[in-house]
Amino acid sequence: MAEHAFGGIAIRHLYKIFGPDAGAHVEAVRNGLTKTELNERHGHVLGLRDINIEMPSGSIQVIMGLSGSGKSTLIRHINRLIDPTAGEVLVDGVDVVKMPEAELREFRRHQTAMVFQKFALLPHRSVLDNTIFGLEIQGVARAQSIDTAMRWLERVGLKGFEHKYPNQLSGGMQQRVGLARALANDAPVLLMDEAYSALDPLIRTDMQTVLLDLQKEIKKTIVFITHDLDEALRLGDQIAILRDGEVIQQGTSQDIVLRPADDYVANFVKEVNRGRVVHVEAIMAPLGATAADSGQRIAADLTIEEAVRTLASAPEGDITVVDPSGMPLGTVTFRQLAGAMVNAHETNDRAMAIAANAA
Amino acid sequence: MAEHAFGGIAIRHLYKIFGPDAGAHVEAVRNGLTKTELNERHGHVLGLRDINIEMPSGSIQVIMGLSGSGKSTLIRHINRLIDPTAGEVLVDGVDVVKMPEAELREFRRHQTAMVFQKFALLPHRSVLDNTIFGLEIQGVARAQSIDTAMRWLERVGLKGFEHKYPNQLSGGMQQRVGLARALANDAPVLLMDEAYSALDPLIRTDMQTVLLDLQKEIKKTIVFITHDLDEALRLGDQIAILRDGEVIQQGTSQDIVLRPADDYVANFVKEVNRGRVVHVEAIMAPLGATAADSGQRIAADLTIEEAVRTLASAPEGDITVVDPSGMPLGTVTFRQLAGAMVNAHETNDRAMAIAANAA
Amino acid sequence: MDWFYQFPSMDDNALRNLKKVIDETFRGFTRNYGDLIEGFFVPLQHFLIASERFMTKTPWPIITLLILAIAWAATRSIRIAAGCLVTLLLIGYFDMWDDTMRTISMIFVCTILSIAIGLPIGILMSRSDRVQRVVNPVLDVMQTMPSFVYLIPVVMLLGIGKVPGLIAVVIYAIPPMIRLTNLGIRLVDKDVLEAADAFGADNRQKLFKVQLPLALPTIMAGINQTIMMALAMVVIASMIGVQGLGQPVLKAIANQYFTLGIFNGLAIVGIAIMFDRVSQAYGERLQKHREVVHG
Amino acid sequence: MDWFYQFPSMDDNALRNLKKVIDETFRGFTRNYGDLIEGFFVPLQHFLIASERFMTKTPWPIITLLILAIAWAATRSIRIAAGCLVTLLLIGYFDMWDDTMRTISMIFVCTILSIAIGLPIGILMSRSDRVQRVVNPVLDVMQTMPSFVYLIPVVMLLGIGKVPGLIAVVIYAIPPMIRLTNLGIRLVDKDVLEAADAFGADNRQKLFKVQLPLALPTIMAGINQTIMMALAMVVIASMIGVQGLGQPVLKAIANQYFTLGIFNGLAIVGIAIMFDRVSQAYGERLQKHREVVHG
Amino acid sequence: ADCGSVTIASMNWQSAEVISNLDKIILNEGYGCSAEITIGDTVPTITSMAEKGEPDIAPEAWIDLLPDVVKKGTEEGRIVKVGSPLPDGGVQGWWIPKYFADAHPDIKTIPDLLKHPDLIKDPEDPSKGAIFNGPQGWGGTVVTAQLYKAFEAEKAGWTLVDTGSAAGLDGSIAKAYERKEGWVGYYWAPTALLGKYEMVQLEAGVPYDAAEWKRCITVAECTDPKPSAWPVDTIVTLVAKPFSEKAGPEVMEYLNKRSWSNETIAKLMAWMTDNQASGEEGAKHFLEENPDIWKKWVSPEAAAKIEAAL
Ligand SMILES: Nc1ncnc2c1ncn2[C@@H]1O[C@H](COP(=O)(O)OP(=O)(O)OP(=O)(O)O)[C@@H](O)[C@H]1O
Ligand SMILES: Nc1ncnc2c1ncn2[C@@H]1O[C@H](COP(=O)(O)OP(=O)(O)OP(=O)(O)O)[C@@H](O)[C@H]1O
Ligand SMILES: [Mg+2]
Ligand SMILES: [Mg+2]
Repeated sequence: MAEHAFGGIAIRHLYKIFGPDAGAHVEAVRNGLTKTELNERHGHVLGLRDINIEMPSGSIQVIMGLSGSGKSTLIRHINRLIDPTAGEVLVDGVDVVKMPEAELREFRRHQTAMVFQKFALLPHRSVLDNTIFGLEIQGVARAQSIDTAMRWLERVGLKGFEHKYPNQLSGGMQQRVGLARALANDAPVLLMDEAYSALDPLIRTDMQTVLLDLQKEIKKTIVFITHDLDEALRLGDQIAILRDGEVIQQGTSQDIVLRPADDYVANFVKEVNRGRVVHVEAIMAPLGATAADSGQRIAADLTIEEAVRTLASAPEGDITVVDPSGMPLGTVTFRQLAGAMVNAHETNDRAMAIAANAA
Repeated sequence: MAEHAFGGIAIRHLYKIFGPDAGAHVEAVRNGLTKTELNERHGHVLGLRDINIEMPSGSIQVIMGLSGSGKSTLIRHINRLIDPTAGEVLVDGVDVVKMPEAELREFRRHQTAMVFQKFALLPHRSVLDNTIFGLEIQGVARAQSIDTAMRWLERVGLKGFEHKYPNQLSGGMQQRVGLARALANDAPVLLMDEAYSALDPLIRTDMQTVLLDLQKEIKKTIVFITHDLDEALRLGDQIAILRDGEVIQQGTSQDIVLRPADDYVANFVKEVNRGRVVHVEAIMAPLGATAADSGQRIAADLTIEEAVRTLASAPEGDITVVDPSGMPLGTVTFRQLAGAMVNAHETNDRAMAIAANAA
Repeated sequence: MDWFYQFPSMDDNALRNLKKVIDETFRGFTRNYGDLIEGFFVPLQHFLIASERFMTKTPWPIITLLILAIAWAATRSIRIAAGCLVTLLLIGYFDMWDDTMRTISMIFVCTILSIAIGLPIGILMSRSDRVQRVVNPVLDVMQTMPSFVYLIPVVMLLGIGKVPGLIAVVIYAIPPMIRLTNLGIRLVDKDVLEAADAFGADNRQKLFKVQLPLALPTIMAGINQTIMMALAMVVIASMIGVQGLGQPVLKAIANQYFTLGIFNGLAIVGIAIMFDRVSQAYGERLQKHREVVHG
Repeated sequence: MDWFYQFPSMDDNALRNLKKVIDETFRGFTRNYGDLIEGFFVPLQHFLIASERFMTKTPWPIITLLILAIAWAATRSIRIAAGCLVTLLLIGYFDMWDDTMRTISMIFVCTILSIAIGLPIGILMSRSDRVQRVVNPVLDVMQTMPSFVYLIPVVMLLGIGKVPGLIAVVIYAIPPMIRLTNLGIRLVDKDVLEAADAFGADNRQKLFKVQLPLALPTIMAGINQTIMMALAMVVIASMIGVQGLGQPVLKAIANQYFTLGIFNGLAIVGIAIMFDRVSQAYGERLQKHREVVHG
Repeated sequence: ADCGSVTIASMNWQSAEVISNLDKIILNEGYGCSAEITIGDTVPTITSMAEKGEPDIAPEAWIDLLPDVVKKGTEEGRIVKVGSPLPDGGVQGWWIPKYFADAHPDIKTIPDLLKHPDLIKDPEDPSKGAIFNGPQGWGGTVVTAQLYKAFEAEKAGWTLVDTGSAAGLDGSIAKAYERKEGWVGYYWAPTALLGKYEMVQLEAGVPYDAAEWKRCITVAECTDPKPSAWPVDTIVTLVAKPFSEKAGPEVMEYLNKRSWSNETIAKLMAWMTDNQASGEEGAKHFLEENPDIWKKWVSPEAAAKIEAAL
């Protein structure tokens, strides 16, 4: 984490309890009181328990989890729309929790932008005026904000609708207005709470591309809540999975798919299109098991899907897996590759073996 | 279509134009005025144009399409929350458009139930009271409605939350309340507008199962709007794809994936996990091309994914595809199967050929 | 250029004659139909008298308990019940018990009547822009036509006493109830109404299960204003013979008994606060959902 | 058992003495501070006099044009401007021009003042439950303490004339403005406010860009009620020497000139409807978004 | 005696209030009536008497002061005058505070005062003097306006201030008195206010001219009034016609006879004001203190009953 540039987000020992007398129960929760117990005994709802996440600058952090597991609650802590019951939220090295009011306001104006699960558009403002809202709050001149806003509206496919009011738009269009509003803000931290849930696959892919481009070009730090595994895998440099307010597993998409921490996570990723996630590396047999270098070679970091596609018309036989420099790493057969696409357990077992080897 | 049982839904020549003087423009739209022209010349928005869909009783009709293409508008016509500008909506043989007020009310009470894209829960009622709302309107005794409601709340995973108010729930939980409210109504027609968009994959799959079970047991007719292709393919007996208020393509999931009507649809289904949709039949070489019956046999209606899974450890060579009675239909190789999973064009070309043969 | 500085108004004589004709017509009308109309209100009068008798003749501890019981039942708040008790005791201690009971009896009937009439009218108004366009100016007239102006005709028709007093109070106090009911219902979220429609709710069901509950905060503001305005009319009503706290106030003015006026005025305020707190707390009890907020 | 039927009230003598003491205290107060307080209001008095002079001395066609221009600028509605014109012509034709101008001048100042004071107080109240708890009973007192009670003290402090009249009117007319501003802001959707927070809006920005625009329908209802109540006070104000339409009404009552009362009452109503329609139409122009509804 | 139920109107000034309470006690105790007091403003009350025959008695009506209602009602025979509670009559006129008169011994008459407009400044236009008129609709207000013309006060630099109501008029006196400012305006006696704030009546400087009074001074539209002094007002008891027919001679006789002097009532009102007493207390006080006066009004047996009840 470079200290000179934007410093990323770090959440440390974050607790949130909903209820009138939340502070009194933190200690008990720390000592292991469960969500159900807390609710039954004290009538308080446990929102988050001991969350620790590091989000390096310039990465996309995806958060997933069951409905009601605390994702929205967590993301709201990053710009302190919710005050935590205990813990720290460091953004660029500063603890948001301790910010005085004026500083918090500046922080929200310039450091963060948010897309809301339920859109939260301003019903009395036209699409365009909704989009410039953040800039207006920052005090940017109107002509300039309109330029920016129009650019983003066009990018999200709402050109021609700028003078309509939100209640004249479809759900997905409203969601895109929320998106344009956040993007127009050009903040280093983007908080996106199920920002694409109402979009059709085409526009959704397009919006994912927007995000990836943005992130490549200007290194935004993005926190992205989604229920779509493929989306998570496509976007997420890191994925965190929540259950009942706790983080169950954190890691890269490969980690999550290949090494689910428990049955819950395994179940969660069961339906994923593995061919797109798992790399050849993960299922090859390490060198030495079979004889040397045969004819066909493929790169280790290809996804299985890509590998199958390139090999579909190649001759039978073992294929050598090589690293970027051309060094052979292992072998794999077409049949293994195809099998890995459809069979969770097999790949997992192997992946475990690899992981064990690597360690 | 059995006339004695529930007669399904038929939409015929349905037009919807938004604006103060809609009726005046139907003729022009019928004669080919486009959405953009209508908006620019007359300031009216074309919502739907000449929609014709037959939804047989007991089937699940999925509707997909770009954001803003008119899906919500269409589904609202089925229980006449929106009055069409022209056209017929026959539910069980009766034209909903012509129903007098009282009859329409009875129809809505007993024949339809709806899940809304934006939930539309009653904020002043607890979760339980929201769930019994439909039954209360029907005049069902409270004790009995509570029984039903509690059953459904449990089924959607909200047991223990029945006395909370909607604003105490997460987005996905609210959506499930909306779902329970509709299901508790036990109506033969279920209208679901992006009913699962806020759900995580686990609960979502579970809810899909609920729907499939329901439909198997009591033959409901379900209209389901979704943006999730996998969901569409899993649920949909029929899929209709909309663009700019027009139906671009209608058909089974196989039709849509294998024979997209145009580039728009093709693009739409590009990202789908083909292994789960395409059947072996679609990619086999018809009998006669190769020699007779070799060793391995698989059923023609298996999906490719299933086929690959079963064949992963089988010996090399041609595999015979057989129909349910065991009659050989064609042959296929493992390599072909694997290739079909990843390669759109190839399978499509073959599918076309098969379709041509079949015709 | 005279017309430029001086509005060219109707000829004085013609105006005077016009006024006379109208005056005479009305006088004739009251002489012919006064009794008929008065007869029509006799049941109301009996009710008002009975209610007042009940309030003044029942021993004060019983009345106090009764009021406290109502306050408690409606609000479940010890604070409010205690507030009522203190108010009543102070009123009694400063020797305004009887007048206060008379005023409470009158205002209670007026408020109930205003709500009972105003709510349905407000509902009708919210359902149709046409009705709204017609009713609005009528409400303007009711609120701004000085009560002094119609006191005399009302007295000519009905004599002085409780019934004309009640009519004057209700005319003045009912408009905010109607207006805010209308506004509240019109502001109800369209999405929620659509859901009710989708489940086949008829107008009644929509009204009672969706519109009224959601319009409640605004309707309660209407009730608050109605109570306030009814009590603001207490003194005017006493000008046409309604007994109660208004009369000492009038007397205080006439005799320059400054403190007497203040005391009786404060008793009126005390009643206002009691009525208002109890009704508002009851309204809040009906909308528990607004207490809990996400986040 | 006497105490049971008769409230054991304060000893008559003690009560009498208490009253006397309060009376004397107040009298002493006016003696000592009356001039000071009166001096404080002198600028306001000058303004009121100038405004009235302007309205009565300017030739009527100019005033009429001015009023029409304001109505048109605010509403852009020919219907409303025409309505104003007809009202003004009728008023002039029935020879009530001067009194009407006086009343318009007075009410205009009162309404503007009530809005200007009431809006900020309503906003403060909506921000804090504590402030709400304190302000609410004060508003109750302002609305229900009979104006008759404070007329004499006010006159003793400030003499008769426009300033005390204005104070009496504003005291009575301001509560609905405050109450409905408070209510409107409190009813604003929490989700939208959260979005404003998330973008770093400060209190001012939230207020002007989110809360006030969304509370507008309710605030406009408050303005409507404030106008209505200010006009309802015209007659009371004329009891302490404010000139205008109230005085002919008082005369009509005293003399039983039924028609005179009705005419002047109708002129008051006419002003009410003009003020109300113009302000409400202006409010509607500010909330175009409510015209379009999905579906 | 069988008198039945009677309603007595109590107006909201002190003398009327005390006399209506007095009537109530005497009728109830002495004549077996069940009398009730209804309080109401003068005009609505008398209107109601004329149109509806209810309430039955208005004990103290200033008929010269009161406008057309009474005149019309009596002319049409709907209300009947019976006797006068205050035979001395009411005294109306222009008054100045005592301290003001003492400070300016040269001011005795209206013309005297009119020479010094600077002594009593109009708050809204300090270049002028202010004469405080009564509220619109009172007879005295019209007379004051006409006398203002007759004495050419406008030319002398005075304006006529409309006080709007009794409260406004009283308040302006109280204000002036508490701050020892100058004040001149219309008022009348006997009243509580004059008991509380000592005032001096300005003389007109000319005698009462009955013809002129009738021709012009009481007619608002008349443009050329001549100065005249004020006459003394008649104050009567009004009874609704139906009641006068059913009440019976004894009651009517009492109503006819019952009267007190201005001095008596002034003393009583001073006592009431001192003690902030209600009308009922005032009436009782009177009955206790002045048996010699009231026993002359009633039959001996009634007197005995009343005495017993005290
Ligand atoms: N009241 C209205 N006035 C004007 N246009 C409207 C109105 N209601 C809907 N529309 C337009 O109709 C079109 C279809 O809207 P609809 O809500 O049916 O889309 P949708 O297919 O459900 O989209 P999404 O997937 O985003 O929910 C949109 O272009 C929308 O702007
Ligand atoms: N104000 C509140 N009072 C009580 N409980 C609350 C409150 N706000 C949130 N909760 C609870 O906190 C938990 C987490 O809610 P949150 O909105 O963070 O879920 P989520 O992970 O975003 O779910 P979804 O995917 O459905 O949006 C839920 O159990 C919810 O009931
Ligand atoms: Mg959420
Ligand atoms: Mg939609």
